[in-house]
Amino acid sequence: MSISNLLENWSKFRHTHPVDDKPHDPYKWAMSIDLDACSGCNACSVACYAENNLPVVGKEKYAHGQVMHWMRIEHYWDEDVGEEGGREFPDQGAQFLPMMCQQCEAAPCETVCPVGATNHTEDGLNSQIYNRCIGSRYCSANCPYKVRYFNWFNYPTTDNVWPAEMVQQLNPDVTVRGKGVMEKCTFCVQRLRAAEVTAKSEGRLVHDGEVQTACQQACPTSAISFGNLVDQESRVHRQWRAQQVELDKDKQAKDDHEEPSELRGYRILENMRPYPSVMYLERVRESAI
Amino acid sequence: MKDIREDIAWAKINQDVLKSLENPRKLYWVILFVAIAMLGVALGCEVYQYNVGMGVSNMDNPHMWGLYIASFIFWIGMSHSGTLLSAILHLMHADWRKPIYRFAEAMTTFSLMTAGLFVAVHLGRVWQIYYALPYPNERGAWPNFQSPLLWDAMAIFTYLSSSIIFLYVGMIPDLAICRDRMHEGWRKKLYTLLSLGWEGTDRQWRNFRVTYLTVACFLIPLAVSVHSIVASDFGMSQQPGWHITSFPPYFVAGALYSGCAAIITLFIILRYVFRFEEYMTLPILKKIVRLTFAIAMVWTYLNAVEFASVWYSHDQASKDVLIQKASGTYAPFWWGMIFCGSVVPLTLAFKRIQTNIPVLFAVSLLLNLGMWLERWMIVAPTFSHGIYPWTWDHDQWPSFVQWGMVFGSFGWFTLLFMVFCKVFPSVSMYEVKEMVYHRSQESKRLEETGKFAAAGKGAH
Amino acid sequence: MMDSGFDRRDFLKVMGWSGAAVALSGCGNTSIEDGKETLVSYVEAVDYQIPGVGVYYNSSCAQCDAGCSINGKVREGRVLKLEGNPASAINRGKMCGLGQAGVQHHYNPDRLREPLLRNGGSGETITWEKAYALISEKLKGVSGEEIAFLSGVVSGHLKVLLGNYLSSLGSKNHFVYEALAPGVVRAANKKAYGVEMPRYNISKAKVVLSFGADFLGAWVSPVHFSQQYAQFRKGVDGQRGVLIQVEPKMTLTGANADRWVPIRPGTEGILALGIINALGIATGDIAAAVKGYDKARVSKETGVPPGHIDKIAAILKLRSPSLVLAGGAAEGYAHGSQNAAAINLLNHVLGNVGKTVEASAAVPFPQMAPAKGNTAALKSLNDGLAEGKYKVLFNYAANPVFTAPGAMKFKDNMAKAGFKVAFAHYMDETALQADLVLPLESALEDWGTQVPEYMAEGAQINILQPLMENVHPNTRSIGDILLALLKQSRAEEYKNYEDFYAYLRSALVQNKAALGGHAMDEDAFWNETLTKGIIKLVGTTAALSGKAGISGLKLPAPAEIDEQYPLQLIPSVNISLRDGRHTNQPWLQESPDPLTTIVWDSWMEIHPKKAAELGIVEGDIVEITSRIGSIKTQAYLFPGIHPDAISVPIGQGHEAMGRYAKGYGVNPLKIMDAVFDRETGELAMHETRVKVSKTGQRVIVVKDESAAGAKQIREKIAGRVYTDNVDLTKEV
Amino acid sequence: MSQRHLLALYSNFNEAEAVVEELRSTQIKGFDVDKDLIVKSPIEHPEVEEFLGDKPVRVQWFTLGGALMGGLLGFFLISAAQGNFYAQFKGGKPIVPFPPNFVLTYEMFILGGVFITVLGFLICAGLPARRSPLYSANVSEDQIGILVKSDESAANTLKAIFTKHHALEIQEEAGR
Repeated sequence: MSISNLLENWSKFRHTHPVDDKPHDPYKWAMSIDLDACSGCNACSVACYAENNLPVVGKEKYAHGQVMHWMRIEHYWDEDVGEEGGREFPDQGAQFLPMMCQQCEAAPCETVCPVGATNHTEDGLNSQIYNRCIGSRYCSANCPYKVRYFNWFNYPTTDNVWPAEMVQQLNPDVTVRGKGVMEKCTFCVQRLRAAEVTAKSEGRLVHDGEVQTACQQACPTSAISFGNLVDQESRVHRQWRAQQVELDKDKQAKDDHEEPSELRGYRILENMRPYPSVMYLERVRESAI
Repeated sequence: MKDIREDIAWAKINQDVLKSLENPRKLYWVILFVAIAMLGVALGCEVYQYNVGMGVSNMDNPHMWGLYIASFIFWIGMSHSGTLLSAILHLMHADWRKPIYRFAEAMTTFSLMTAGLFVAVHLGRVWQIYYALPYPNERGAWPNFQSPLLWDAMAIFTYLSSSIIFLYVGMIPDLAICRDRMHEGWRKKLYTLLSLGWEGTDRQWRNFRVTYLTVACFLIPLAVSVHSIVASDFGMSQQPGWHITSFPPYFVAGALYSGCAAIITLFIILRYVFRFEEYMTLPILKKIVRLTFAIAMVWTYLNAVEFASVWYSHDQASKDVLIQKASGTYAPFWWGMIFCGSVVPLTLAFKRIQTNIPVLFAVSLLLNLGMWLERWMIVAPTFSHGIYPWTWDHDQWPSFVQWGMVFGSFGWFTLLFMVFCKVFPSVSMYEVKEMVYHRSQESKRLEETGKFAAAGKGAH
Repeated sequence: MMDSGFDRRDFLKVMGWSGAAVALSGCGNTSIEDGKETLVSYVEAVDYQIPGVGVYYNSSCAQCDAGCSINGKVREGRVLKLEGNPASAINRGKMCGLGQAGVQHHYNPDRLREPLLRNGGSGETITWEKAYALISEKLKGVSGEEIAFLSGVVSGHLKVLLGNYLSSLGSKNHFVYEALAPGVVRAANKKAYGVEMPRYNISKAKVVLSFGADFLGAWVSPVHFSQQYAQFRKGVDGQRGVLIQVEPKMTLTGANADRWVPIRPGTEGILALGIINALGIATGDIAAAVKGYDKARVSKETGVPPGHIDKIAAILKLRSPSLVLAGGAAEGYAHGSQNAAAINLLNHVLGNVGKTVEASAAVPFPQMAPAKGNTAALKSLNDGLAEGKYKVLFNYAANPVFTAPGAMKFKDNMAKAGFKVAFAHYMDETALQADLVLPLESALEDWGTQVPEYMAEGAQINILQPLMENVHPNTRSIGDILLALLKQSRAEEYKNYEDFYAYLRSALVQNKAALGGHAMDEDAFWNETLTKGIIKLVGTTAALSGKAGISGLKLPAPAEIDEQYPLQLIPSVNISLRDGRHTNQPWLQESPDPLTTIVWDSWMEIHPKKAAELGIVEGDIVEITSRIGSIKTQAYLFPGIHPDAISVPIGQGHEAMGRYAKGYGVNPLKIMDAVFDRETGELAMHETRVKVSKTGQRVIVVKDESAAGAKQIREKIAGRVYTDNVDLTKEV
Repeated sequence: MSQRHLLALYSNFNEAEAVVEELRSTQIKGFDVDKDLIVKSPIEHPEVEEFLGDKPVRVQWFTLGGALMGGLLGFFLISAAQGNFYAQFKGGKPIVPFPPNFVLTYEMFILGGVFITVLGFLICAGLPARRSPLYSANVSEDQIGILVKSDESAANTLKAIFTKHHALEIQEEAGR
């Protein structure tokens, strides 16, 4: 049975999923983040803590780099600020960057997991199966963005992480992870699944705006948009198209043009070919001032 | 500087080696006790880490891997020289390997077993380690065959089982000697069982010879593949400092290097503890030392090639990692590695040092230290200076748990090794006999043809 | 949403009860006390509850005073997560991190659970009846003059009830204290525009010039301003909005500016006048008055390069309308009012008044309008306490022992009051000094109405309703408490109101015609109100009446460098910790400060140049000494601060309050001088001068950014384009 | 007819060789030199094989079979495991990817080769073996033993030949 199945479905098993010959259908969840709008206020990060049962690790573990923020706000200063011979002040501000799992289409983390605990889903997510994970941490070692977080301790039983009262706040739709497993941003998969199931039971597809990620929902400047990249009408699809960013390219056609353009869309570390599902829009700074 | 006497009585060979199974020097017991104590430290650390979580090792994001993986590579690497001595030199008919290959082969086996433990120690959920084993299971989920870690597991399993088989098969004639010579008791029963009724008949010897040669032929590519696969754990990733073309040969050279250094250390210890002065002779030591020197230079070259190719490439990320290795937090260790791995072996070029046991002992320990540092310097700096700048230069220092585990692994290895040497003949008796027989035949032949005076004498 | 006549309290009780039971099965992380809880099968489901399906209730956020409306997700009787209510004009479905953490206030393990009476050094648990009786007893024979009620911002029906209670006691001593209130700006606005808080229409402006107003971070109504900011960046007429921020210490808004202009602390007004001069469009006495503020002088006094002044003037002239804001960094001086007046004058000169500075709507019930807090109130209370004027002191929603400047010695003065009652959520520093501490319900358990000070569009009354049953059964609503106390003297008047809920309902229902429900019957109106969580009103709009006057505007020359205390201390406002009342919410403690990414601690920001001068490196523990005292904290080298200033965030350094707050960091207010604005009497937050010395200790700063200092060196991580011509309105 | 075992011990290979030569050249009834002669030695000695004549070794065939089987099984079992159970979608990679499977096939090739070679060795060498009727512990030390099996009648002839070549010791035992 097994060999015959193998031979009969050989071509199916030899598909390179999914970047070239097998496009996603009917869903491909993707995001775009407008860095010009992002003010770096951290609301998304806190919303993520609330939605996804992230433990607060405390000062000591934070100092050890064991923090669990799936969504972190990074800021970058201009290189010459504060350097010798450089500018004295960062007088063009900081550059904030919300960074979470980029849900790569060809994720470097997926192939290296020895037990297959992280896989690609049909709707284009990079999934993490907590109870399959044995904690080899190879995925994180191989993640170019370093957005995977490991449960170094058993947070549910750690003092002051979730005291008895705070347990009641935990989202029952999301697992509370025990020690020794890897975790990361899921694009709020619990919300996606609920929306997909509802849509399916009503015999339709999820329409744009029906489902929001927690970070998107909270973002005070609406810098984050999220949706189905397959859906031609979705805001995300229109944004990607308008910015001429294509999912399965490691270099966008527009990047070859020399002349300055108004297109701001780019993906981080695109040249390493992870084909991330998050497009960022460059921050704009006025040159007249 | 005397080599093994060609006219040594074969009965004396048996007698001397079998004596090692019964009354070693007192130092043996001291070593055994220390090894057990060291192992106890590691056990304590593991119990603590198992109960509290991996966090007690001070690993963090992004430092996902630490000393465990470094030591894992170290121990895997150490195993390679056993194969070098038993298989490669066997194919080349280098007869001087014969008195020492047995313990080298045992070293292979036990260092692989030590390396395997580090895999378990490293896992966040070691109690689920069976998820990584490829066996038909009710979960319907197989491990991910695409993961270099699984290749690792497979390669190590193949290597370990083949090494054990090779060690055992090669030991059967000696086990028969033990069976014949040992007084009654559990040992006799053990040897009787293990020697499989070996009587040295012509049919047995004939098949034995072919089998030994065939397995040796398999072991050589296997050994190379094992460390290449360990190299691919790193080479297959996209991380700067790991994604380097020369990694597989570099790893293999490093493996042989650290193995040879370990052989020198163990040679000196065994020679003293089991009174093997007559078999583990200085000319043999000298040959190993020269071999080590040669491999050290190969390793140095490959190291230089790695630096050069990184330097010459346009891969700025890899370049940064290299610069950071030489000037960042890890600089003392990185330079320590260069010193121990490339400068210290230069002393081995001096004839007087090649047979100076105390100096060699110290040098071999330094080489081993250098090679351990090398593994650490492969693993750690990439984590603190990867592609993504947000996580750069975040300080991380392994906790006592990690150090304790590394410390204890030496105890575990020593314990296994020392027990082995006490239970099984660590010098191959039948092969030493073969060696002296062939040598005496050769000198006889030379004498007969009158060339003895011209060529033979100088050899010893 | 609900059948009419259904009693919501009962409904919630049912939900709450089942919530406690079902919570057991909800997550894998529940502790079960043997024999105390019952395993309830989902087969016996409770009415109005579908296991696994969340219900949503609208309410209002009480984490700060901006008045955002929230939408709480409730599952199995437990509130899980707060989202913004999209119907609110203020936050339009959005939430800040501080608001999200409201659930952590609600479920906080350190909340007070029982009324406590001081018994020597410790608290003794008493019953509510005893507590009320005690208050009644202590008030006996005390004249209204001798009673003081200190509170934070109160509005809506609670404010009405509180007013009634005070009048029943014959007291007029209601002190509304808000540690971080824009008190000076309100006064200056009143003068310049005729209203204390006009509506700043950021989205309409093409240029925003902000003098230290951290409107994206912690100023007035940050979530609302953030949305406006996003629109402003998209631009009007194809012209992307340009933000210029002038302040000595970079705030979150400063970090988002196109040009951040570091200025010598206290000279903001001089720069404003300098810009007016550079604009050259002012006429009459204004032109005459600013004549002296030529570029060379302004540049010398403010430290802003002349080129910048030109550029700012040019862009303001070119792109209209613009908006000029005066914020915390400009007002925190003895001459703060002058600074704010000069800055507001700029709006007049640029013709922004009426365009981007608009009249704001107000709720047509003045008695419900918020009692605005300020720091002048604290001063007069403190003076009164020092004189021993007050025999009974009530405290609600303020923590002056923590937030009052050290120079005021508030704690010592408070001890002089005879009997101190604190209505509190936590055993915070002030509650710790009280004689009687009464535990309050959280905002997610309480009923109430809220009138935001800053109205976005039209006027609105926010409804506060319980999202779940009390986590701690013996906590009470502040409304219920005030009603109970009120009944002590005016039982007859209030006998119809069983509790605050009844009072609130009848008050709103009686006015339903004025509240847009004239066509509905009472229950329908009430249900509609609760469903929406907001009552939107047309509101009254007070026309802007102020005029551009320069009379009385006198800016002092920049202060001389004090040899002994050469640095200016800027107690900065952290966007999530604010005045420190939320420090015990662990999400906020672990939410990195956006600019330094430091968590769980205080730090001193110092410019690298100054630090090099003093030999300070990152992580050095430094001692910051003012005339009042000294604090020790870690140094963080931060290029976004003027070299003459150092900055320590407010909010840390709690000595009480709870496990997540106590013992972390230091409180810079402890070493603050009591200097006041000359006109308004508001506390001048930035007038403390300090010296900094190393202690020799060094720590590793606990922060999220890399030690390399968060610079992208190789790859394009956070992209940025420079352009003066981009049309973002065309984008999707 | 009853059979008898004889074991003669010699101190060096030359003597043993001479004995075998003589046995081969002498026609003894009831004794077949190719079938009934076993030489036992303490070391592996190529000359013994030479003077005993060409005897085939078949271990290599096991090796070939084992290695091929290991490799094929490796590839197909792994591919089948990937295809037949929960599919593990990896972004950018097929479900049955060749490069990793080849690595594992290579390892399985060696594993099969080694295991089956050793199995072949045990089969070809007849191990584990019951102890032969006559054995001297000296064989495992330094003496060469020649074990013969013959008819009762030939025993004396054989003994004579053994003695002639300076046998150190001759053991005999009545056969079954």
